[in-house]
Amino acid sequence: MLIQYYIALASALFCIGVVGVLTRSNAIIVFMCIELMLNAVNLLLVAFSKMHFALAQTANAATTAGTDAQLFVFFIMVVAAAEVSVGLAIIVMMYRNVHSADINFLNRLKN
Amino acid sequence: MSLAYLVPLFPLLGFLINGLFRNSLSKSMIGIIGSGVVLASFIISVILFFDVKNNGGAVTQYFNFINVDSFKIPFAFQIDALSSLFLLIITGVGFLIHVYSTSYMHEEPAGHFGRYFSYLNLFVFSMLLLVMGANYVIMFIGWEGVGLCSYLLIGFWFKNDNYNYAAKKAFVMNRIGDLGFLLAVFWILSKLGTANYADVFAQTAKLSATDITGITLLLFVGAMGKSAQIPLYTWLPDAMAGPTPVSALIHAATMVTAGIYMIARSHALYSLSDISQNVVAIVGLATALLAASIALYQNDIKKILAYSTVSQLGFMFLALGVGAYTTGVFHVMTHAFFKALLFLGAGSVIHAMSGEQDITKMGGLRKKLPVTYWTFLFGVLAISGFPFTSGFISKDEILLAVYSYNKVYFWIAAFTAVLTAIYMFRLLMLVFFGGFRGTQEQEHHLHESPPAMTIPLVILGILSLIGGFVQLPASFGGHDYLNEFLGSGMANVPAITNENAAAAIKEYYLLGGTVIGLIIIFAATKKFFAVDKFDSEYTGFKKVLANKWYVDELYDAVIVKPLNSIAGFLKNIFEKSGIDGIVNGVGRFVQYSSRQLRLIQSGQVGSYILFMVLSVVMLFWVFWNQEIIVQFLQKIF
Amino acid sequence: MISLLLILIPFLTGIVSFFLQDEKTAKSWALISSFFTLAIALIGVYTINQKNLLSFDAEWLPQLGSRFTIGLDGMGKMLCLLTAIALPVVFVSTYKNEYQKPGSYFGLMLWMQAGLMGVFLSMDCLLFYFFWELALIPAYFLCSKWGGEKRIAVTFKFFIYTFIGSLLMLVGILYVYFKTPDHSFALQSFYHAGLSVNEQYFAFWLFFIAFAIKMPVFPFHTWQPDTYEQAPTSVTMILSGVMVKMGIFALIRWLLPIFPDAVLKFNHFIILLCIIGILYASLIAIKQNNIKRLVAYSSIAHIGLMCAAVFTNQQVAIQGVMIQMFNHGINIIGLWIVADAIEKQFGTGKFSELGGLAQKAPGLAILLVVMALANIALPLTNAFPGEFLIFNGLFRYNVWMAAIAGISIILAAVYTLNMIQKIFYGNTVAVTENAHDSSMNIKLALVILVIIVIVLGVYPQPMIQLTGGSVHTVLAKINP
Amino acid sequence: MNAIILSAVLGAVMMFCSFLINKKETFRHIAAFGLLLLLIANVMDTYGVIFFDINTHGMLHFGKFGLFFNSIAIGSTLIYVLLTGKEIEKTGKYVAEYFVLIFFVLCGIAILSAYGNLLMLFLGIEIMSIPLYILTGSDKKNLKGNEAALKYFLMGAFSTGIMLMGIALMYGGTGTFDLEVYRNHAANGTPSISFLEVTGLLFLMVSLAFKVSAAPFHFWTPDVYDGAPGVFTSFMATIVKAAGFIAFIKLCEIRMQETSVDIDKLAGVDWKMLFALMIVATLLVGNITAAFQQSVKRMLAYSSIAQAGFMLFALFSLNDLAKEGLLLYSAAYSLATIGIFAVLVKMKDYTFEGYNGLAKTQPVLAAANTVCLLSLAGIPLTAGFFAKYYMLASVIKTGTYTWLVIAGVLFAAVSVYYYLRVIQAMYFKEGNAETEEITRSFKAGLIILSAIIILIGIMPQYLLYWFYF
Amino acid sequence: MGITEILFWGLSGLAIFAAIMVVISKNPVHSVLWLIVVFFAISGHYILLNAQFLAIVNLIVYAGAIMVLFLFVIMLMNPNAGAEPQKNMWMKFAGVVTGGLLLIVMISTVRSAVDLENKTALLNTGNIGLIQNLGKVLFNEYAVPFEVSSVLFLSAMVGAVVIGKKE
Repeated sequence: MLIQYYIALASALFCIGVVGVLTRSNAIIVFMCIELMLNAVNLLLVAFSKMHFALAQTANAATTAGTDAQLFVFFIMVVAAAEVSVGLAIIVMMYRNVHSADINFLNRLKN
Repeated sequence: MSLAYLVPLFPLLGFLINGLFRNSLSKSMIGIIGSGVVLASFIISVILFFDVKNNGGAVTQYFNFINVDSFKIPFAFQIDALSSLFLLIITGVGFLIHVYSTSYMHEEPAGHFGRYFSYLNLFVFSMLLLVMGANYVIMFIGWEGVGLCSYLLIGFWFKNDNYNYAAKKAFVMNRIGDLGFLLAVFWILSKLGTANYADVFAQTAKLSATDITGITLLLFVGAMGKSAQIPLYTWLPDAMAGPTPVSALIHAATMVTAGIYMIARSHALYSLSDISQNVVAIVGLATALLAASIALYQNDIKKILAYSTVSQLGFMFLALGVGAYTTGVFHVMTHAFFKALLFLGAGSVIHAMSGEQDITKMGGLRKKLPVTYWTFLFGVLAISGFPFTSGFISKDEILLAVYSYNKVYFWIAAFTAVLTAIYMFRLLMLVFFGGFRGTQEQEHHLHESPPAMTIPLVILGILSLIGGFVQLPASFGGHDYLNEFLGSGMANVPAITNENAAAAIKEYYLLGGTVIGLIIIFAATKKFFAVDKFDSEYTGFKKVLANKWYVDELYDAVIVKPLNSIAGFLKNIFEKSGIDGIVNGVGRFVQYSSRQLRLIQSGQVGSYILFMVLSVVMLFWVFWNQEIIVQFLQKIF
Repeated sequence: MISLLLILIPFLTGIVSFFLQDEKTAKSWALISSFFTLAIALIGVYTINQKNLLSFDAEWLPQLGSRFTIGLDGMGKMLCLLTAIALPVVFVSTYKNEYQKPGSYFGLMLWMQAGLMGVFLSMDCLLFYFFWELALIPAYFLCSKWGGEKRIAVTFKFFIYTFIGSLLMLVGILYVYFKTPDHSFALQSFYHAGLSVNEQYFAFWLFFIAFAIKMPVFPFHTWQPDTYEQAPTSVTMILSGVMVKMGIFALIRWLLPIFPDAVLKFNHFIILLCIIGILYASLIAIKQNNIKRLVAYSSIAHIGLMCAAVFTNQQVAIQGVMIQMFNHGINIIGLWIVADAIEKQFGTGKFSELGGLAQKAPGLAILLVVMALANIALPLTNAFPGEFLIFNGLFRYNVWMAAIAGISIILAAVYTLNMIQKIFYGNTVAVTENAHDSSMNIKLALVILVIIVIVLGVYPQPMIQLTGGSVHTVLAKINP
Repeated sequence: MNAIILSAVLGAVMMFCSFLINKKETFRHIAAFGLLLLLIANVMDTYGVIFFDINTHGMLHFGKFGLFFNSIAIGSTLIYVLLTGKEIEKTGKYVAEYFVLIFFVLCGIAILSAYGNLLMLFLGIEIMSIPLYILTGSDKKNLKGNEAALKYFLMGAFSTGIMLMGIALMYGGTGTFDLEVYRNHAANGTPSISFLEVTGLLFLMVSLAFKVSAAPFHFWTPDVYDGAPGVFTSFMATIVKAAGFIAFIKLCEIRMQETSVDIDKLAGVDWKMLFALMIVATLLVGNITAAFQQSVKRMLAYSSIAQAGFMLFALFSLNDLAKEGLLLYSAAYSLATIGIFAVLVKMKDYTFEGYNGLAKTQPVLAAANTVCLLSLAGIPLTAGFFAKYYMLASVIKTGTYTWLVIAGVLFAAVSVYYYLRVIQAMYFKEGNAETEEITRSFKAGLIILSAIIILIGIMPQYLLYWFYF
Repeated sequence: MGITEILFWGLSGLAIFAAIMVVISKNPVHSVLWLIVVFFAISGHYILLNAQFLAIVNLIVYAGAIMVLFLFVIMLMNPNAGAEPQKNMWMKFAGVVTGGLLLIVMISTVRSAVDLENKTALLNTGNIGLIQNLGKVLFNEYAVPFEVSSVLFLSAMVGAVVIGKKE
């Protein structure tokens, strides 16, 4: 499958995530959209890994090119999980204080 | 010659002593010191004079004043015929006036008395520097020095603001002249690399015609300022604010003749430029005429004398302009005698009238003040050129010179001479003849002045009668000693000599003319002005003359007022709103943009991220089209 | 060695002074220190330069190619002498003034002196920049702590203005630095930096603007009158008497030799600017109603004249500037002393509220008159030889410019005499009704200055000889 | 390596302390001691004494540059803890945990200063950021704190997304995450520049620009610095930001020095111009906006953006001067800012009015604060001057974009404007500023701090001496 | 058009559709569910790309753990609170436009990328995505990051405690 398709797909997902971040104001959903972006990246990485694998394979059959990308994806997931725990904790903390998960609800810091 | 430095030194000492200890010394002491130092330098001047007469002039150098690569300016004195003559005039007349002052200024409290004499001594010092200096720079030092002293002395009674204005006016107008002088000096220095008279005149060949004309004209500008010629003459009449002896010394006898001295000194340059000579002549003539015309309808005794001074100075410049340098100098001398005399006489009158200066309020003083009257009469005769008085001899020598130079000039000059006689006799009549027009108590203590004042009068009177004989034309069996004496000092100038027959005939015409003219004038003025009542309501042209042709008003409107308004504009609008406005504007702009810029920080995560993404997009765009931007930037920077 | 002392003495005594609480002690301490410095400076002026004696050189920033190199040449000697004279005179004349926190006040004053000395001494460009700032910062604190009521804003403007200038200069310095063959800040390597003509044209302005703001020349002058008016007078004296000379000094020491081509290209424009400034300032001075502002503007005019002369590229003119720097410093300090005395006594410097002082304070009057006459460069006062030479050079450069600039001589007479008349002549008014002559210390200070004025006016030759050498070195750079 | 492992271990140790010990002060002392150990360990590392010799397979490269920076970061952290440790205790009840997080941040910094692989860059950034999210929100009842934490977290996560996209694209272009390969690739294979790689670099640049708060990705900075507890703001604004720059410059080195604009041959692109624009924007936003702030804390937040603008000069001109300068700058800037914040957190009122007349009530604080402010303003005789000096010099050395330098100095002049406002308030305005009680040791600390700043300012050669590698 | 192509297009379509739903659905719970759908689709892609390990991990970690965590939190703050106050229209519009612009930019960049000419991602075959390979590499070259990530977890843990724990 041509790599451009994957890139296009990933970019699409990525941008949808961006749009979500920009349009929604519920902290959780915004955060979810960010996760979406990360997943788009993951997909792209895997696609690339296979692309490079394909390229390298023509040179020597026993190549393991592209492994690192998949491992990178793995690490992204790891980090994402950690981030989620912290992020949700922060959101919950705010919710406790103001009983809202709206990112624009608190607006003391400006100018 | 070795004594030369003493001449200015004495007055300097006098200045220092009187200046520093003016409060501790007694008046008499101050007077003695003040006059003594001048007497001392007079004596030395006499010695120097005869020294020069016997074995020529010389230059003595003392130290390097300014000494840079491109030129050297020594502090040196030059004693030759010209300067030694001026030394005599300055110190001699100066001494008499000092003596006169001791009693004239006697009412002043000790402190001011001392101040007065210290100024006077300082003046003599600077004047001596002026004439003794061996180069233009030293002359300039004296030149500005005398200006300063005249400023100080005009504003001597500094409580009166008008006097201060007069003083300031005098100084500023002099400064205008000084600028010209200074530029001339720079010109000389930049061309010749020296300002010493000897070297400059020796190298005139190096100077192009334009150089010479430019230099001489600029020098003449300086002379205009100092010697009160058109257009810079208006300060001199106002300068009468000063004490009368000051007017006699500075504004009649010595300082105002500095211009003549300077041109006579640099005759070597002037005689090389017809243009400037002509200019000098015309300006002198015009000034003489203008001043004389104004003097006709003045009522302030000192003002009249002031204008007559201006007019006489005009005569001198005329003489210089037509190339009769020695004659000019000769007239300086005679003028010093009779004008000083007249001023001192006027002073004596004012003294007697307890401060009154308006001649319409005087009259019939000849009985009350005999000495003053007689001496004053001598003065009047001299200035109006009564035969064989000093004035007659010098003036008709001028007229002769002018006649041989340009007929038109001659007739105008002659007419001016007549005017001179008229206003002088008018003055004489109004003051000493007719009935007294002043108040009772003025009349009550009218009295002859003390000897300290009368003796100088007498001396000067005699001088102004016989002082001219040093130059008595051969036609009257005399011989022009002075011309010879000066001529020896003045290289390459043909001394105007009256030894030929043609000149002799003219002499007789003039003699006749003058005698007749004077008699008519005497009669006329006696008829009109020797009266008991005199109303000074002038109308029509007389009014114009009485108001001095409105020259002061003209200057005020053309120069002073515009300058003031420009300065005001610059100060209040251009500086404040213009330049400073821009500077502060930058600061204000920063504040304003800060206030606007911080609104972008809306505090909403959404908008922040929006901006971020937008700028990412922008970044990509810039990135892929950056050759455009690079070119753009290169265009700017 | 001597040069090092000139910097160290004020600096160290300054540090000590910060810990002095008592007014008297602080004053006398500062006075002693300044007199000591003066003594050293005099020794410095009269010692023939053996390397080890006058100059000092030490490792400083080897990585940046900058050494702690200071030395006294003719020009440096003269200006250090000026600085050394200025401080004691100022201290004496303001001896009776009260200050809160006197310790810090005098400490900062001494630091300022150290900075000034450093500027005049440093033979290394980075060092020069350091001292340039070191002189500025104490001035900032002095003005905004001890100044008049509008002090903070005014001083702020002053600081920012000059700081922009010096930052631009820093850029210029670095720019030249990277062009020097041996990547060093030393004076000599800067002189031999192989700058192409275009590079010169560019870097020239970076330097010139800094100096122009410092001097200041029109149109960068607007900070000056306000600052002079608001700053405590003793600081104003230093600012106008010495600090503005930093600008001119820097022109001669750094700008001319480093950018000869640029100088030859731009000098016409700059001289024109200066002459406009001269007339402009003189005209404004005529309209001033406040002695301090008047002196400030007259100073602008004089500085403009000097700046113009520097760019005439005439030996005479630069020689004139050299001695004029010193003399102008002396004169203007004298004028400030009088201004201060008047303000202290009557609480106002407005002419309209003063008058007739000559009757009440003859001593002060005479001293002021002498100072004023020196300010208008009357012959036999110290300013005459300087201005004579300056105008002479200007005349050689261009007749008309000289003539136009010469008008300032007349205008100077006008405003100076105005001041004398309005303050000292005429009849006394309410304020001056029961005025008394100024106190001994002020008179003393003024007398000292007057003596300098007269002596240098009658016999300026030694000064000329002192600085002659520097002029030659500079001009040798411009037109080899 | 020492630094990374030791800091992680120390973090763990602090964790255990948190429930073994219950005297707050001891945490501070342990932390200080730990930092000292860390510093020593790192210095030893610099001179070749490596405790743990691990084959990192090119994941980490320990160069002198990074290690020097570690020393600076750890050292400043030490000073920071010594000066403001007390305040940390006042923030909340999890004192030990705060120190734990600080140690973890240091660990992340150590990774960033040595990463040789984009994966490590990613991990380092995350390890550095996540604790900061928490520290920002550590004052839980404070709504400003909450808001700041939320904003910081969301935007941080977003930038992580961008960064990952960048990394992915770079991988797509090159097939590797290894910086070495990139560098060689840049060295020998310039013509074969890959669109994906460049695009990825752009994304990476954006995300790192976000971390160092360079305009137009600075928006989080003022709010977060303002909302976070003062102590932690000081930590974030100094050490962390500097670390961001170190990571950035290491990245820039791989191929961003290319300046040939030749699109059709795809042979390189003018990164310098991008940086130039970014620098101007950053200086503009930072300085201009700071000029009108009312709260000193917020002003400092903006000024930190402005300072970032100056540090960006180093990324613009990637030469030796730039790297040395960056070290010097981060040292000078960290010291000064820590000092200012140390004073700030003692103030009762964070507005400019709050500082009025501080010179009378607390002369020592005022003096130290003045020195720090002057240093930030880059006045000679303070460390800040040489920092700025290096930045300007590095750009001028490149010989291009001199207008950028001029713009820089003009903005520096603007910065003087708002720094002097504080000095004016302290010295020239009337009023009596209220502070919490000031201990002797605190004053002593401040004095030492300002002494160091001035010492570096007068004779930096002793510091510079180490930087020449 | 083989089975893989069909699967590819199907999954892609599903992913995009679900992603859009995530963004536009009002109720947070729904968007969570839609997000899970996206993850499944992406896992499908992984399987297509023969990266089984990641496919599984993706399901377990994301769809399993993380999403559940999200759900918990949403439940914890009662769902109808999710009915968020409408952001102003302008903001929404701007957001969409900007996102679109970003997409255009990225796509155009990729399209103009000559060096991607006919490069393909290998489907179905290629065993680098298998655990034994990944594991080998992970515990050799990637040991250091693996260890380092523990620090990340520690800090996350501490953070969660510090922030989350009730006083």
